[in-house]
Amino acid sequence: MIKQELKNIDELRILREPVEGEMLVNMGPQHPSTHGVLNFLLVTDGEVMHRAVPHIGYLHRGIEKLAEQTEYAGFMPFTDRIDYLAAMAANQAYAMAVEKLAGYVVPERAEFLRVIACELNRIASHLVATGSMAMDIGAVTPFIHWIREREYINEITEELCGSRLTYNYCRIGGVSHDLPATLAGKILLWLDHFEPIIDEFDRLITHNEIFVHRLADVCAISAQNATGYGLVGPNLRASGVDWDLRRDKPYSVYDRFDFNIVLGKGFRGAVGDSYDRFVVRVLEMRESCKILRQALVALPAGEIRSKVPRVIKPPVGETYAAVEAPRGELGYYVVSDGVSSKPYRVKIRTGSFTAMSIIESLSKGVMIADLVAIIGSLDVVAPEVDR
Amino acid sequence: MNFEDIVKTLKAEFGETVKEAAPGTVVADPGEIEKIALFCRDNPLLDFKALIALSGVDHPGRIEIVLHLASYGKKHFLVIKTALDRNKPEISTLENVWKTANWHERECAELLGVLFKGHSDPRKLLLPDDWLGYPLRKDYVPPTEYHGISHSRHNPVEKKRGAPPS
Amino acid sequence: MWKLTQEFIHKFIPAFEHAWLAYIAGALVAALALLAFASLFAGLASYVERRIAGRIMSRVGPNRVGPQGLFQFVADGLKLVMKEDLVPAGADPILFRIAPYFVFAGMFGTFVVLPFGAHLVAADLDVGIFYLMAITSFVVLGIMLGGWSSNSKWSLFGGLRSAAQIISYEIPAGIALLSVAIFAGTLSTQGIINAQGGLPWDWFAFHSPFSLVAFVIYFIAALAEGNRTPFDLPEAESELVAGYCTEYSGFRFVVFFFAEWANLWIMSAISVLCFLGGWKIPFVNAPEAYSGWLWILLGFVIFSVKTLALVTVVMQLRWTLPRFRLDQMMNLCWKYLIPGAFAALLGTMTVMALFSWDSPAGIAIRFCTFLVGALVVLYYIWRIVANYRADSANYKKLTGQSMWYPPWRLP
Amino acid sequence: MQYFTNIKRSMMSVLEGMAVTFSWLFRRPYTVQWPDKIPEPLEKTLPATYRGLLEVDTRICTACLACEKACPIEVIAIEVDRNSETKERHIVRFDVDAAKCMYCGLCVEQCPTDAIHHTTLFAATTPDIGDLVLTFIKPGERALPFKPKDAPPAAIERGAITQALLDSRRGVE
Repeated sequence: MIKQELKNIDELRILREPVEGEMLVNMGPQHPSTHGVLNFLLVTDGEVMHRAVPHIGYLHRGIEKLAEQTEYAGFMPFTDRIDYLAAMAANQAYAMAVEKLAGYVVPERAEFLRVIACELNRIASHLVATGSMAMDIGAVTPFIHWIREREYINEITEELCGSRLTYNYCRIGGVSHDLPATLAGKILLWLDHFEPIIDEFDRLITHNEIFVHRLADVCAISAQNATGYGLVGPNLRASGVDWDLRRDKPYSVYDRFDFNIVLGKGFRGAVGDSYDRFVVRVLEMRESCKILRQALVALPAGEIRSKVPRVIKPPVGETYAAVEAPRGELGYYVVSDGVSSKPYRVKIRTGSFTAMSIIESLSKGVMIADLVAIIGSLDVVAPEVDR
Repeated sequence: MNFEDIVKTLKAEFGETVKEAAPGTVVADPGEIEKIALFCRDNPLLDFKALIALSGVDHPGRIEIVLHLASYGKKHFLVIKTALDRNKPEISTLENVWKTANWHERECAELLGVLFKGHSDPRKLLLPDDWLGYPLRKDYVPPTEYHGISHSRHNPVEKKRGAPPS
Repeated sequence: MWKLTQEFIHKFIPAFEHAWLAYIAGALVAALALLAFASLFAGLASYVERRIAGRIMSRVGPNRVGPQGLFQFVADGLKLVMKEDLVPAGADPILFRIAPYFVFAGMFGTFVVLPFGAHLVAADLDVGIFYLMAITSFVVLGIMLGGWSSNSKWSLFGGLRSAAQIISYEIPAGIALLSVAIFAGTLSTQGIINAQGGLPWDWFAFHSPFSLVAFVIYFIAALAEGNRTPFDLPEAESELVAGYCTEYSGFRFVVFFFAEWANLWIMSAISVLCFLGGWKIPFVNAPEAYSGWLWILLGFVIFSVKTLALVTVVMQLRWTLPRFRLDQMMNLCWKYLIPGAFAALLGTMTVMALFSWDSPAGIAIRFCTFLVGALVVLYYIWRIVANYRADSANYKKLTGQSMWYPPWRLP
Repeated sequence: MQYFTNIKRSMMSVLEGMAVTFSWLFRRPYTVQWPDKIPEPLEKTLPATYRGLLEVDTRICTACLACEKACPIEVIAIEVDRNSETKERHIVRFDVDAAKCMYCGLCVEQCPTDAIHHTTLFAATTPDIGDLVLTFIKPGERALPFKPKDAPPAAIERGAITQALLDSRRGVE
């Protein structure tokens, strides 16, 4: 019966013949806890899994092929769709790549506006990440509170750049809208409201004993293993590797702010376990609040876009520009042939792609409830994996 | 450790097979790639423990495999490029050097048709298993339908001079 | 109700000599009354829980069907009854259809013994609590059947998980009730209540610190038996979609749904009757006082107030705590609850042996355990006020409105 | 000893969590009960920069086709025919496919006279997806391209044109 189920895909050559007593369960594309459309073929023996074979590609839209058919400026709205939870980071990275390629200078105020929008976007993305992880473990209330806090951020970005989710706020050489006068005050007001709410969230979930036992020592990833599998962002820092693009490869105006990089210190168990990844994201939200306050104070006057021709034709060459997105390093490798106004090749490197690749090696002898916890803690977003 | 020292150590080890191209980029020939990769990762001076991205670019005469390496300890970066013949692109896999190369190579194989010799799991990653052709190649003609499901939708805002397939 | 109806019939129709007919009529009346009460409570409980859940999550909850959404449960019931209850392909037809009724029988059977007032009990069996423990095992049977027969791997997981959970949690529940039975000297529910006094420190829960531990352990075990939140592994939304009742739709799902909500009342009713002094009115201890209609009614009101308080605690738990993992749940039961329950049993027995009920030492122990309990509740209230105050100033600055919005003020 | 600290810690954290959720019971719910239980229609409360449905004021459109070139997915279709003898250009067709548009705002930036702009409308439900193609020039009509030196016509309230178009599609008079 099992072989008949997988007849056309040569799965069985990869999986060894399932031993008697093992069960092939499809944690299928429509499963409530896979963030987006992912499919795990679980080889389980009752609750304990022997192997979780991931199947991705359900959301593959071929954005890299699309990039080769749209102009440089026209491709900007597509970058929002790569990771709709961190649209701003994708915008900024693409804009930086093309600016470096074509040699445009971004005015000071535009850089600050990009940092402000990026940090707001990081808080919003971490809110969804930690909230949905708590929901996967079973606590429903924090998720709804976090979505309410995210509503405030959506309203702020609605006023800043016109859209709640797919900002399309960057332009090659600057930013599309200027910061309205009243908005700076509104952001500061929201920050004062938001910080005590994080403490309340900590009291409700982070220090909750059942939550801790569900996550501590679950799939601890060692630093060497994390670097080997190419983990980036909060997942990497939770394993103790001190690497953050905003400080180690300073881009934009991040070198003017002082914020510390949160590392996983094995808060309630091994270093790099799911609980560390969760706490690193919560602490990173506090850091982003600090950056936001400094950026709003130090916002210089000036114009927000430099003179850029309507149709951009950069010279021959290639660049790689990367940004510290909420899910880790989001990089664009743009190759131009100098002749056409469309990029010759755009390769997009995302954080969730490598985070997804580590799940298979972690899934030996893990329970199904823990697999749900790992997917939540690695904060994998399906469109970013498949592009 | 800036780019010149990296190139010097590489040249000391591999001689002329490693040539310096653009600033920050090194060109190596495909045969040596695995040894160079192992050397970059294990040499304490270079310490490139992380492969950031492995991308394939389809140029007219050749397919270029571009490796972006980063060292978290020493905080420096390197780009290694190798050119493969376009009709029979073959290169040895880097899976046992960096585990992340496994998925990057599977994606590059199915989108550009590069054969990674010795890869442990050469199934298709993103595309359906019975997809024909390599989509990212320049001469790729997208099929109009897949298993009876058509790809193109009638563009209601058609222009008189022939509506481009949306 | 049963005896009452029998006396009623004999009084009005004295010539009626078929005693067994009166017996059946009494049983029917009692059953229908209990069914009406249970279904009404199940519906209203589901509505109130969704309102409380809404307000806890700073949203509104159902308020469109009927005045303030009161008829939401009628709408849900009608929707489910009208839906086609399909049997999945490959499912075991007979077992699939029977399973919900097993669960319903197991759940509704316990209502026979539950008291509602001084004489308001369907049948005051003298094996009361023992009967309760026996009937709840029907529920396990129903859930496992449901899980196995719906021919889907996920439901199978759900069914097996709940079997493991309910069976293993019956042991601590049983031992905790054992200490109650020893204290009251009888197994019958009315007897247990009569053994406790009206004032809070006369309740069994505060009889001694050990009985307080027994109360907490029983409450946790009851949560597990009802598949309520920290233990809702069988229908864990995020893992098993809906566990054993994934494949059920239409009327069969109503039966599962009914069983889950009715269980809320049963769980807290048993806790109140065993530990919190049932329908005893605080300053009225003489047994003959409980004959007048007014006193029985007052007893019923006090009993339901205590039960509803516990029901709200259970509801609130659902929206606060995350879920256990399977092995953690078993670990909690076998390593923490069962030894705790045995210790509480030994403790209550020693306290009962050393200090009799009315001796000053006995009263003193009772009073200080009551103080401990009161302290915990006061700390809880103080924390609530602190949490509220921490955010209200900011909220006013941000939205200009005061944050105070009492739950009973429905939008 | 670890045994008892576990119990104490879990008791305290459960109590703490319960206190937080209970305190939420007394706080104001956040839901905006659109569309009926809100003081004023939502379109009014959205900020001016909101990128909602597109709207074209054909009176001030100079037919420069900048927006059509700027759009990455060809959502805008403009046809201008030149009258042979009077050398006059008329806009014969100006269609925006609101179903395919991704509201990115690239076209609005390129328009010199702000003829095409975003409104704060978002509720664009129509019986058939074909109705979402907003035809800003009635078939058979012709519009004269606007010359910058002409006097700008009276400004209309934003969103009026598109709302009228959508209402006509939905049979609302």
